[in-house]
Amino acid sequence: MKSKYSIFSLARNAQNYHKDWERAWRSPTPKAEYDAVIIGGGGHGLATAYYLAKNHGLTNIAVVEKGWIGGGNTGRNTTIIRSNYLQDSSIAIYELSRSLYEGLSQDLNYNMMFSPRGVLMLCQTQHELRAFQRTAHANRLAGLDCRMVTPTEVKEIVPIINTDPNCRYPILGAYYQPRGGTGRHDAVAWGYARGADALGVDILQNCEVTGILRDGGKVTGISTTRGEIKTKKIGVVTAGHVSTIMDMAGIRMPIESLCLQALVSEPIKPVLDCVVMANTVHGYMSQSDKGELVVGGGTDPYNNYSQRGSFTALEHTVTALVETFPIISRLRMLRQWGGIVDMTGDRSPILSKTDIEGLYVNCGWGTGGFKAIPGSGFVFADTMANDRPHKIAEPFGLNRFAEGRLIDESVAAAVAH
Amino acid sequence: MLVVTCPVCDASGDETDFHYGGQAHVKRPATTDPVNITDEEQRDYLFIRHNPKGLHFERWRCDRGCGKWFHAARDTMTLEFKATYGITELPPVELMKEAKGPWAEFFKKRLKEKA
Amino acid sequence: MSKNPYRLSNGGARIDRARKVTFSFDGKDVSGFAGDTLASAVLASGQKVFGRSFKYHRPRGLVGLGSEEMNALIGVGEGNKHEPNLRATQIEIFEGLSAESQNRWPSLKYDIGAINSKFSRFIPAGFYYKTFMWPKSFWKHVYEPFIRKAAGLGKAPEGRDPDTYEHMHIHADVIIVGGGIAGLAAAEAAASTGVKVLLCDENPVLGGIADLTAGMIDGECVVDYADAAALRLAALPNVHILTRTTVVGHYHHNYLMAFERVGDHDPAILASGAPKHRLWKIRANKVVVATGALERPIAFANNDRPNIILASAVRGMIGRYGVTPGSTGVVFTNNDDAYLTAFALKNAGVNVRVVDSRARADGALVKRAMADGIDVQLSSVISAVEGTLGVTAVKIAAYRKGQGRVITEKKVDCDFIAMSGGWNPALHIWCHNGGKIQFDDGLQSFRPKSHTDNIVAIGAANGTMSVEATLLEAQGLAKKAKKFKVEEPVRGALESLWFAPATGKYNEGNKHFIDFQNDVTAADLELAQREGYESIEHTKRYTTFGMATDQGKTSNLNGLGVLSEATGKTIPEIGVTTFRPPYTPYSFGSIAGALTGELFLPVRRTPIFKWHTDHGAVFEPVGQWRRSYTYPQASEDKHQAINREILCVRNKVGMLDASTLGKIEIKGPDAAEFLDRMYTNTFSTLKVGKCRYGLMMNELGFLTDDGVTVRLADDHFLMHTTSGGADRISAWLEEWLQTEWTQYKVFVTPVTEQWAQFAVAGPHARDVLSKLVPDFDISNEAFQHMSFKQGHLGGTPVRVFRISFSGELSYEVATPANFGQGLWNALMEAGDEFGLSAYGTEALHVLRAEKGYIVVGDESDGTVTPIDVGMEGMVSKKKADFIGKRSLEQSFLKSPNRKQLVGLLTEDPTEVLPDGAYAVAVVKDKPPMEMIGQVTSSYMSPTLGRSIAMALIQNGRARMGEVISFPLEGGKVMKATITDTVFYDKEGGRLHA
Amino acid sequence: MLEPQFESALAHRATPENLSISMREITERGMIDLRGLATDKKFMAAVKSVLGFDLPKAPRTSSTWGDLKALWLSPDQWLILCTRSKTAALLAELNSALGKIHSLAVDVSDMRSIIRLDGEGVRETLMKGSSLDLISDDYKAGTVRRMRFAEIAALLHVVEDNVIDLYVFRSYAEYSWAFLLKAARKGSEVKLFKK
Ligand SMILES: Cc1cc2nc3c(=O)[nH]c(=O)nc-3n(C[C@H](O)[C@H](O)[C@H](O)COP(=O)(O)OP(=O)(O)OC[C@H]3O[C@@H](n4cnc5c(N)ncnc54)[C@H](O)[C@@H]3O)c2cc1C
Ligand SMILES: NC(=O)c1ccc[n+]([C@@H]2O[C@H](COP(=O)([O-])OP(=O)(O)OC[C@H]3O[C@@H](n4cnc5c(N)ncnc54)[C@H](O)[C@@H]3O)[C@@H](O)[C@H]2O)c1
Ligand SMILES: Cc1cc2nc3c(=O)[nH]c(=O)nc-3n(C[C@H](O)[C@H](O)[C@H](O)COP(=O)(O)O)c2cc1C
Ligand SMILES: [Zn+2]
Repeated sequence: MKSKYSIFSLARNAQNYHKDWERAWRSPTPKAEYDAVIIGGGGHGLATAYYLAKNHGLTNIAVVEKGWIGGGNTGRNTTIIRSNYLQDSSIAIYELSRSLYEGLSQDLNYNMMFSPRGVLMLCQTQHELRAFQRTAHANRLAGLDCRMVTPTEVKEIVPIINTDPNCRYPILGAYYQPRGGTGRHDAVAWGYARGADALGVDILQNCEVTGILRDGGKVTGISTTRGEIKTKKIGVVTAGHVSTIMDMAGIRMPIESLCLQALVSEPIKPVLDCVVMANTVHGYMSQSDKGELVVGGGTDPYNNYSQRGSFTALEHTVTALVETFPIISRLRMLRQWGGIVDMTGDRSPILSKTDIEGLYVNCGWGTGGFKAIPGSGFVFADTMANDRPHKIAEPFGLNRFAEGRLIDESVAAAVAH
Repeated sequence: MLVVTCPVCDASGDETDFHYGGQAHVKRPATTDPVNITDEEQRDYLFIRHNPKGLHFERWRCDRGCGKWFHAARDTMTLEFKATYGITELPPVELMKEAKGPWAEFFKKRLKEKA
Repeated sequence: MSKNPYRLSNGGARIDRARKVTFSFDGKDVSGFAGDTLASAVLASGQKVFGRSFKYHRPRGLVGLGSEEMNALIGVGEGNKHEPNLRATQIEIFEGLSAESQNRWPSLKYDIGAINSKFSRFIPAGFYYKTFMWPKSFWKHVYEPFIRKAAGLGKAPEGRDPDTYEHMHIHADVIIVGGGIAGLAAAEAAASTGVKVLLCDENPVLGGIADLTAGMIDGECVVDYADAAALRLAALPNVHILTRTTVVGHYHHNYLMAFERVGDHDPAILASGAPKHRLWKIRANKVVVATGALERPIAFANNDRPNIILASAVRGMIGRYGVTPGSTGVVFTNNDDAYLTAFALKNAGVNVRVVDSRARADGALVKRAMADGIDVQLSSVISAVEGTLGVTAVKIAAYRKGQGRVITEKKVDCDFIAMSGGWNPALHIWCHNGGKIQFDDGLQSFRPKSHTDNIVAIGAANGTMSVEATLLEAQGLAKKAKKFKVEEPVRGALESLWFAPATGKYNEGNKHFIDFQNDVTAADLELAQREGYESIEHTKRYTTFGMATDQGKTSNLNGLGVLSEATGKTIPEIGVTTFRPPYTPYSFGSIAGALTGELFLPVRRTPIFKWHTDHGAVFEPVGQWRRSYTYPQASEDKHQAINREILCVRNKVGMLDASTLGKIEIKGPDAAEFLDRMYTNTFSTLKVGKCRYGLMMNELGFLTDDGVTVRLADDHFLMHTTSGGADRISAWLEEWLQTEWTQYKVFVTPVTEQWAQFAVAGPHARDVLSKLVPDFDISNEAFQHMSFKQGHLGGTPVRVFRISFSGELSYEVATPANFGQGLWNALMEAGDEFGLSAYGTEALHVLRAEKGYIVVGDESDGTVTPIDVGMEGMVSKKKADFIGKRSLEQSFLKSPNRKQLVGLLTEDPTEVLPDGAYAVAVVKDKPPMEMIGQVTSSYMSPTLGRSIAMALIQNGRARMGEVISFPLEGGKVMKATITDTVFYDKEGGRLHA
Repeated sequence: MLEPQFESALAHRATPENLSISMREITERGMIDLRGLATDKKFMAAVKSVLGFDLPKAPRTSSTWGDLKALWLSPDQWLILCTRSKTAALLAELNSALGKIHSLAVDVSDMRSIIRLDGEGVRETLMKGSSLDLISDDYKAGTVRRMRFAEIAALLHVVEDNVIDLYVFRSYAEYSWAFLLKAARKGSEVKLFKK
């Protein structure tokens, strides 16, 4: 068992200049065989491993990561956490996730800084207003704590916002989730890794999967850059790279990989203490604890694996935000980056068994899956352990695309971040 | 910001002067036989997409130029355009041969037909 | 003592001692000279502390000379003109400039936050991941607010930015990034071939560090060569030079962004109408990276004390501004270049000694120093620094590579340190778009290796540290290389020094800073390793090393060096983090450019827009259009106005500006068959001169658009689309024609904007038109519902469609846009006696709802089929194929439990169901409750004197008469009866009146 | 009232001041959008019989004949320019000449607003909102180019070295005008590669 993190352990270790801290997770050599292997050391993969071990007693398992854990989209997202989606099936998984976030730091004994500072989604056209009113009704009956707020309330919550009624898209109101917010993205990956490792899970970094081994309709293992590994259960959780992995198993996916960008400003003293999303003009912004403004926008339209996006996408977002928050005009962009997001045909995720026995897939979180990490890991672990979809995972099966049973959130005029 | 060149009017400009049209060579089953289409065929037509890391084949429209649709072969890692070709045409043979994974399967038949 | 004790009596190539400039720093006046930077002027005044550090709030002074500065971050200007986090070394002073230091309270000297450094031992890297977890609620309410207040650097400005910004595009055959001798020589070489050359440098003056570089080029010293080259280039017509312009990013296909500070250094320029900043969008055939090299500090105990400055920066302060950091200095180096600083100090009459960590140093410069009698101590390091707000003394200790702690040290008094740990090529631009790099043992640093783009690196940016070789590389851009005669000192080898040991078992009790701005020490990096954050990317994120506003320009390599010694891995094995744009931070304002306020996003105006404004219209955005929502008069509120407009249409006659409706001309032998493919219903059977309402699905089987299409001739149609759909649908038709049904002979021409179009609706509609003496028969018999006529009204050419979206007798009159306002006025006049008034989109929505007409986007939301909204009859059974047909067969779209469109009548007729309210199967006292459908449109109908609504309800059509419940906020439950959707004039008599 | 009342999109805009170039709306021009296949000899001949000259086939070029101009828009689309008052007659002639030939000719005189930009620096002014290399030789007099301008679609016609007509859809006229007022502001001039 790992020594517990606390103010006391900090003080104790300070005595000898922090020379005695142990590793947050081991760096084991791959075993020849595991009971289950998770491909992809992002938030979803690590959470899946953690819950497989914690809730289902599967501890002889490995997370296989081609690079460094959390180096994918989990490490490059704008960390918005909310659950006020429109469709019942979406609400179910995102709210399970959000509520798990509430206690995650304590559960993992790793402060991932869940900050329920509130998420405001602006209504800037009649149509958007009506769409969010509808969402508000649906969410209330589903039991979510959310409400519509007036332009005046918006101004109180976010004093720096432009509420000029004559501006291009005046703010007609906003949809507000007070217990939505942000979290420390890296810490989510590291916390789950440390938690899983403590339960015996092997986290294999710098280990790229190059093939899925099969015997007829069954999986038997994987080949990796660190050798072959036998296993009867494989969970593919590789986001932007899911198509390439599933191709190895001969399964074609309803997925396209696009580049989504984000950027941060230079750090400044606090000016914004909630998350603001302006979907009509395609921009959203929050301020991190370190002080930088964290900004995200839309994707480039074309397939892209380069983790570098087009300047225009970023330019449109910034232009929109300068109009929404005029004071940022004289602030400066510090860094921009991109991530490869896995977009499905209906923009909703896939949590599914496949036609191949022992092969499961968790992907399609696209631009909005950070908020879903705990919930997704929770139900996907259950799905893998019991070889049947967890109730909450069921609507997200691959079969929905042949049945026309799409889960379309764009209906709510909301972007999925 | 990519530079795209239209094979129809030879105008070349920023990607924002063009419109991206998704994967190329997707067959619409109903056009040839509206009656016998399985749910799976319809799913493949609507949702299943080639998503290669590397050489990809796609559709673009010369939005701010001649307004015509065309095909392009582009590398999704370097984002370099390898070729553009007519909207009713197949890619240059050498690119069909270069293609990997699902694209290779797709072009195998076409190459046979050509040969 | 003079006001500027550290201003040397002479020297200072960049300042004009004749022009005195006064500005304020932290409230007190400072005087400098034209050409000074804020850094040089303040340093001259004897002030050493410029700011406080991020985490420990330690006092910090200058380190650099230019954009690499990481400590001296300054706030400039006040109120809505305030700009935080500017580098003192880049701020050019002007009369009246007001500046302030940051991240300290109450003052630089006494900063409360500094207690953090007392606790520093308890708050190593990542400490916050290990604590602040109890009690749970404290993170949000106690810990986080505290951390947030402490963090952050400068403060944001207040209010809207009063200055302007703009973009500019430029295309060049060659762009040269960096105007040092490498860039200058390359520009001349490239220009000589006649191609278009763009040369950008972030500094006000070209030449880079030519003035800090020893040597002679063709008999003149390096800086004179640079100045002359700059003049020659300025005269060439094929060369465009941008100074004060930082190339911030290199993107795909040789697209680059450059940030020009147009007016920052001189308010007069802004006053003349120039933008504050200009963002250059550059498209280049070839990119030349001549971005030079950045000097690195050395990690020694308390190396962050004020007045510990990079050797080249000290040299620059003396040479450029005639300023010295102090009167007694120690040069601490591991390479020859820093000896140039020792000479500069000596020449300026400043006491100087050299501490060199190398055992063997026999370069020409070292020899000269010894010959000149400068005290040079080899095999030595600085093991300790005394002083807090400045340097008072250093301790010097003997050093062997790889040795542990220091035992004996010798104290030497001094008031500043000039350090040089070697030079790192500035690889940012090279790497932004995926350039590969390699480790160079000579430099103990990375240099460019390979790239897939058309890009080269030259000079110091390429790791080429000799002038001669630099000039040679530049000749690569010429057709035939130019020969230069270069003399320069032969340099001895550099010896890496990643960590200068101090006393104490773990060198404890002092800090070796690696990342100054984020307060990351060598110990923090080692801790990250111990805890398993081994990947350099993990180390970076765990310690925030390299994540500050300087992005680790000067510190990253030192970090790698420390990690390499801690882990035994080589530096290349450890690897580097990703270089990302921008090279230095730049303003959001410049990214937005001109597109703020009214230019942010275009507003589309109809020909009647001005009239609407003049008549008090309240607008609503529809796509990019602005449409009149309603026209409140004198005392009316919106609702009264809307009701008046509705009743006016029902009882008299109203007029709506429908110009935004999409209009598309479609012509060709196959036009009819083509329309049959596009619409769910059939158009090949439509008679010439007749109109038909059509529905469009997307391939998923969901409603996307609707509208009335007219057959103008056998092979010629005019299609109307929704206002929002106009552009999308015409592009869509083109797409199908070009990509799927290429055999069709059909032309499609969108003509939306050619026409102003008005709906004249109400019992008196015909009377109004008649008054304008139409030259066509508009009698009910001759001009029936759903038919079309062309002619003149009041002498104005018109197309008239007898169609109705209000359920009243109604004509849509279209006239060429420039006649629109005239005809509108004429109709208003003609209608006066019948009580004609304008109505807006909201009245329109109520009118159509009373008739049960759907609005795509209200009744449908992208997941709704024509069958769901009860239009099965309009989905052809006969046609073999049309867009979306097959998807209707998917099991889920056929499911009996789908939501179907129904009408709703509330139990209490005075109550209006809220838009989007959900009905539930069973009302429970608290959620969750099972939802069975939602309201799509809901209004108080003045016509019927009661509320009406439409809703999509599971299996609704089978539930006519059933009463369903809508639990609302605050526990209230509204009940409503399911009816059909037509609430008014079910027989449709009024249409045909 | 039996006379149609004419009012252009920018009628109420005053002549701008304090600009580095001059700028005005052109209203007296008629426009016909003509669709047909350049490869269809009958079509090309029929059109020539009316216009008196061949439709330009080369991308981005235009041909002129007296007060008639034809601007290339696409291999199967041209914009015919004439005096506004003669548009209806010309359209009628075209249609009768074209008869059953597969084609589509529409009077679009009111669909676009035309802004005439005149003076030293027009190209640079436009380059503040267009990514095209307007100072290059590709944009000699006579050149026609559709482009993205600021946030909208526009059509550009180089009349002379320093004279350019900018065609924008009528509803965007005000936006384009406002953008140009800002871009051409005195004091913000940019000269590219000019000494
Ligand atoms: C710019 C940006 C902003 C975003 N903003 C938000 C937001 O505000 N809120 C929100 O909820 N979501 C947001 N998202 C989405 C969110 O980041 C992702 O949905 C989520 O992180 C996905 O996590 P993951 O574990 O599935 O994928 P990842 O974190 O990408 O992990 C997948 C892992 O698989 C590994 N892998 C790939 N191929 C292989 C292989 N062959 N072998 C082994 N390993 C492999 C990768 O290296 C990677 O580490 C954003 C995304 C981006 C890019
Ligand atoms: N021996 C040594 O240790 C040493 C070290 C450094 C330089 N030198 C000598 O000095 C010469 C330096 O000449 P050089 O021209 O290569 O470098 P330089 O430093 O003289 O010039 C580079 C210029 O590029 C600018 N710049 C950097 N990034 C930029 C960007 N993104 N946008 C705009 N401008 C940018 C810098 O501000 C600088 O003005 C070398 O050839 C060498 O001879 C020697
Ligand atoms: C929420 C968030 C905040 C960030 N803040 C900073 C920051 O303050 N400074 C910084 O240099 N990078 C910051 N980054 C960006 C990272 O440095 C890095 O660019 C990002 O994780 C993508 O990785 P890559 O650039 O190595 O590909 C931040 C990233 C995220 C997701
Ligand atoms: Zn084209």
